[in-house]
Amino acid sequence: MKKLINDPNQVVDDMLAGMVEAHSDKLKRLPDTNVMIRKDAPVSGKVGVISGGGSGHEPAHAGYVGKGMLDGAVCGEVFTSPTPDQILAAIQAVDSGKGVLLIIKNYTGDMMNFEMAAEMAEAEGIQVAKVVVNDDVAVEDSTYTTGRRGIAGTVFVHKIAGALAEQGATLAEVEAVAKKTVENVRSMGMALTPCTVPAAGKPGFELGENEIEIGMGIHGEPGIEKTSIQSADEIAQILLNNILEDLPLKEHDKVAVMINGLGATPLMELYIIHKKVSEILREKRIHIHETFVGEFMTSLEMAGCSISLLKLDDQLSELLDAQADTIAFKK
Amino acid sequence: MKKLINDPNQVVDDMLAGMVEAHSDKLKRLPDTNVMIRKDAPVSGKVGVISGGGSGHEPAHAGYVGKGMLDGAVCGEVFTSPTPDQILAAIQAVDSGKGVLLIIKNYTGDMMNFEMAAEMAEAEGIQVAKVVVNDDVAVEDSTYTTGRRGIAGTVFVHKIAGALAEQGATLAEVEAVAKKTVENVRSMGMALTPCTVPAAGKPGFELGENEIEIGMGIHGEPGIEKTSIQSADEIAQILLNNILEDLPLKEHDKVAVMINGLGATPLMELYIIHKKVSEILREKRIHIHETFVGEFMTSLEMAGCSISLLKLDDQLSELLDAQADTIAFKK
Amino acid sequence: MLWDVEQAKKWIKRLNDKIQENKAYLTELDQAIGDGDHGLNMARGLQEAASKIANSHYDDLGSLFKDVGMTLIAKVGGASGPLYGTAFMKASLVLKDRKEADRNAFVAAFSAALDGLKMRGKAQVGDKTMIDVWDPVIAWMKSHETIRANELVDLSKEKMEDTKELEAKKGRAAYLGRRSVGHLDPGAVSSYLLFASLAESFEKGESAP
Amino acid sequence: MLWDVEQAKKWIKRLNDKIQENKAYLTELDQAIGDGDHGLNMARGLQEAASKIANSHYDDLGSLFKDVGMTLIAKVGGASGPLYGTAFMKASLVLKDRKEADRNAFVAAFSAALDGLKMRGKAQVGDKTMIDVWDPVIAWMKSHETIRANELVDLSKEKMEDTKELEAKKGRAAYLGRRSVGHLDPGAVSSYLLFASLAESFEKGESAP
Ligand SMILES: Nc1ncnc2c1ncn2[C@@H]1O[C@H](COP(=O)(O)OP(=O)(O)O)[C@@H](O)[C@H]1O
Ligand SMILES: Nc1ncnc2c1ncn2[C@@H]1O[C@H](COP(=O)(O)OP(=O)(O)O)[C@@H](O)[C@H]1O
Ligand SMILES: [Mg+2]
Ligand SMILES: [Mg+2]
Ligand SMILES: [Mg+2]
Ligand SMILES: [Mg+2]
Repeated sequence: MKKLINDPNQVVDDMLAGMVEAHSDKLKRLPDTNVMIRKDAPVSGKVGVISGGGSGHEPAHAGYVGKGMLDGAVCGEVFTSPTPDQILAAIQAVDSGKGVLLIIKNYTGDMMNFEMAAEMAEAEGIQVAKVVVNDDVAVEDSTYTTGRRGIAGTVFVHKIAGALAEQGATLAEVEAVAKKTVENVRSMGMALTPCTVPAAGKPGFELGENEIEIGMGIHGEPGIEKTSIQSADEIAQILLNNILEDLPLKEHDKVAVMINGLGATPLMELYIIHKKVSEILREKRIHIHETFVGEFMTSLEMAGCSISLLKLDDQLSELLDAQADTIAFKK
Repeated sequence: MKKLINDPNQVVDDMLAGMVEAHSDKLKRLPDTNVMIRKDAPVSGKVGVISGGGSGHEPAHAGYVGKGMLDGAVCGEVFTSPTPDQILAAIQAVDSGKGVLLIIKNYTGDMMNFEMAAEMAEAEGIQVAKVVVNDDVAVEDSTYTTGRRGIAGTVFVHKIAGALAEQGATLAEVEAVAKKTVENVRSMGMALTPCTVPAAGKPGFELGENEIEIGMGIHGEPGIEKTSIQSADEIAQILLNNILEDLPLKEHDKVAVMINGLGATPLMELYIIHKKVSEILREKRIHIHETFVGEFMTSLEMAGCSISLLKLDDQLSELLDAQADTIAFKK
Repeated sequence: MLWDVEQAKKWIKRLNDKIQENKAYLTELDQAIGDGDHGLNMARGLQEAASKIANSHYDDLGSLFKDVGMTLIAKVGGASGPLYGTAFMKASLVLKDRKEADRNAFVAAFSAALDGLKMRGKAQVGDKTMIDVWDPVIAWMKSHETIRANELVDLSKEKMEDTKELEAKKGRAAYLGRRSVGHLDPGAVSSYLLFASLAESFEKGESAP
Repeated sequence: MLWDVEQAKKWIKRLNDKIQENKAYLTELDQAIGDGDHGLNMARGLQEAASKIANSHYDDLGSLFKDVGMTLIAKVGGASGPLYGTAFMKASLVLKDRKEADRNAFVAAFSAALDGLKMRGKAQVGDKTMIDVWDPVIAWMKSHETIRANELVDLSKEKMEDTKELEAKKGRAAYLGRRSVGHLDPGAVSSYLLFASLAESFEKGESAP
């Protein structure tokens, strides 16, 4: 394992320290926690919006803290949900009295920790709402199991809920638009190489010289199947087919597209993927309102990508277009 | 070689096609070239600012085309300087009559191709000025040899020259501020892993399981020395020491810092590097005006980083802070 | 025989030792069908819990269990933190104000712990989680007047091993569907270590309740 | 003997074949002390140049050389594009309106090409560049009444091999300083291929001027 780190057990702390140094104009860190909040939190008259999860997905989630997006990000250990005490501290810090929305990715650990924190906050008289993101079509959607994972599409939920909150909407309104976003966003990823949790010291899985994993999760969880390497066009087609099967779109529908790198994928390759994605959507006469290409929800140094599609109506596209001023997302 | 590509010989063309699809609001591609220009080029009353070089450094250079930065980016083959005809086409396309500044990284190939293009443009009556960026302190500075390479510090030159051009300054003024930026910027990089030029099909160099290269260039050119892996703090110290030896700073001097990822380095690691960089600068009572952490000048899927320091005076910091609206750099 | 604060402390110390020993193993198991942090999570949390209680004085079992539960909730994270944390918290309610536990109180505490696990995780027996160890072990405790160390370790080991052939329905391994078959569930293994260290402490004459 | 358009065409075809054959080798050499694209650059450019002239009719050597030069400038890129491109352009001025070249015209053309290389790249003999092949080869041409194929190939090979022990002062390898010693200069090798294919075409009875 070759990484630019000091102590494998201190990576989150060191990262957050560096982040605060770099962006002290936008962010502050709650003392003795791994919680990053807006410099001006709590913003009075505004619903607080919080997200978080394991670290290793940077710029998610602290990169989205700022005007028009998140008020707080709770940063767990690498790939490990943060604990309820930390989430509670974040809720307390960003609540201005209008309540707080928790944007949770659908993983058992995140669900349980955020729920426990929500219960504690409610016991203190803070209004809390929760929205669960489960955009990953690589996983079967079933109420009998854990259900689908939340991956890169979560960033759209941050953006849209954050934009409405910034406008002074109520907690119920912000929750409703976040849920609408979740209902309209689908994603799927794939990996070329594995990644190594620093404290684990070795890769979470292995891929052969010519092997790729279709449907890869953002924690190195195995996907749908291992296949041999294919062309960018074929890969784009596979991912998009799976998405479109699940999110039926008709001619003249409007979408936002995210081509997300998992950490070690050159931008060049993401644009090559997008070439095919835009071709396919054009053929289907689906209108791309905006395209986001870059690293939004990574998986340490994994090579690979995910594609997300968000079906837009007027409200969603307006909120997507609204001003945002965060480290990793500016509009 | 596992990459998200179609044909190794078509990567630049495919990438630019995807880029235009994704950012047609900001960019257009000159027909039958690999030149990307501002949607609204030529901007009347404004000096044109052009940069470029080999591809594989994305978001450089097309990612910096837009309001407040570049008017055009000339994209060569991977790691190969673009040819004079392409550069000439870019010059012709962005010149509004006020002349064009070429921002060239100091590589023999770039120097010769841009010079030939400049001669051709001048022969057509277009005013052309050139500024050569050579910020890499890993290379000995000597007039008897090729001299220093241009690396990530180039992005500061784009930003500052672009900001002054946007204000309507003359070619001589834009050239002067670009030169001042070059004089005040220093960088140095290091690599953890090599990268593979798609058409070459195998890595440009090799690094052992525990080996790193200090002073690595952005084309996989070997650096100062191979050493065994060290802590992030030690690496930050080595790079910064080399920079500070060459760019003497005194107490209360003001700098901008760039912690640049080479393509496969997680943001987490870049922030860990910055933790130490900010510590060292604080000890020396050097004031950080702004910090940029991310991927600005990459080297395909190389893992590693570079540090750049730009010494600021009032003019430079004002221009650095000025508005910019490009794909990869927004202010 | 009665189970007191000293014995509970020794158990947690033993459990922590076992978890530290098996940190890499648990992580490897989680790499195969999860995200490769189970050993790291458990090791971090139990280290904290063990040093917390080593440095504290407790008048009753309830406050000791509460400290362990709170520490696990705050330090483990992931899925296992809320689960194990809740288990200890629920047990602490039963053990409140008790200087020592007899068999009935002991079984009631572990039974409350299992209820906590089920309430928190909503998993059923057969879903390939730690429940597949806890549920049969607690049932066996309830139906046996004497908790014999060797029987406890054998049963929990057997149930842990049985998770190998299950298809995961809950937790991160559920994303794998059929591909989860053939791998042990990491949480079942850490639960086995929990019961095995309990059995060991009984054997070492630290006495069973 | 006279060197005419047909012979020049055959030479360029031969040179292209050699470059395509050695594409991976030239790239490997450039990976060691440069950025690993020399083979790709030369192969791209010469392929274009070869097909350009194969499909065109030329009345004089000058226009053939000009087409080769322009194509190399527009298609090779990097350092080698402007260098080889300028060399052919400068030679084309000497060969303007000439249907064929006698020894003197031939040498004058190659001599102009060398001047072009020096003007463009500002490298000296000993800087570990293609100049280390071109300069001595042109000097030898100038001082020998007959250009013998075997001597041409031997000399250019020897000079190419001599670059191995040099420390680079120009081009990308210069960044390496002392570490560049022990590696052949890629551009010196492609220049050797240029002269070797010239020698071969003389041998094949395509005649030397
Ligand atoms: N719903 C659940 N109910 C009971 N146990 C569960 C549940 N979900 C997960 N687990 C247990 O948690 C273990 C994984 O813990 P850990 O790796 O620490 O958390 P995470 O999955 O968040 O990374 C699994 O092996 C399983 O035994
Ligand atoms: N200043 C120079 N003068 C003459 N030849 C040079 C000069 N700089 C570089 N070269 C030649 O160019 C070769 C490298 O070409 P190439 O790899 O295609 O370009 P780049 O270095 O831009 O990647 C070197 O091996 C050397 O022979
Ligand atoms: Mg986890
Ligand atoms: Mg090159
Ligand atoms: Mg896990
Ligand atoms: Mg080269």
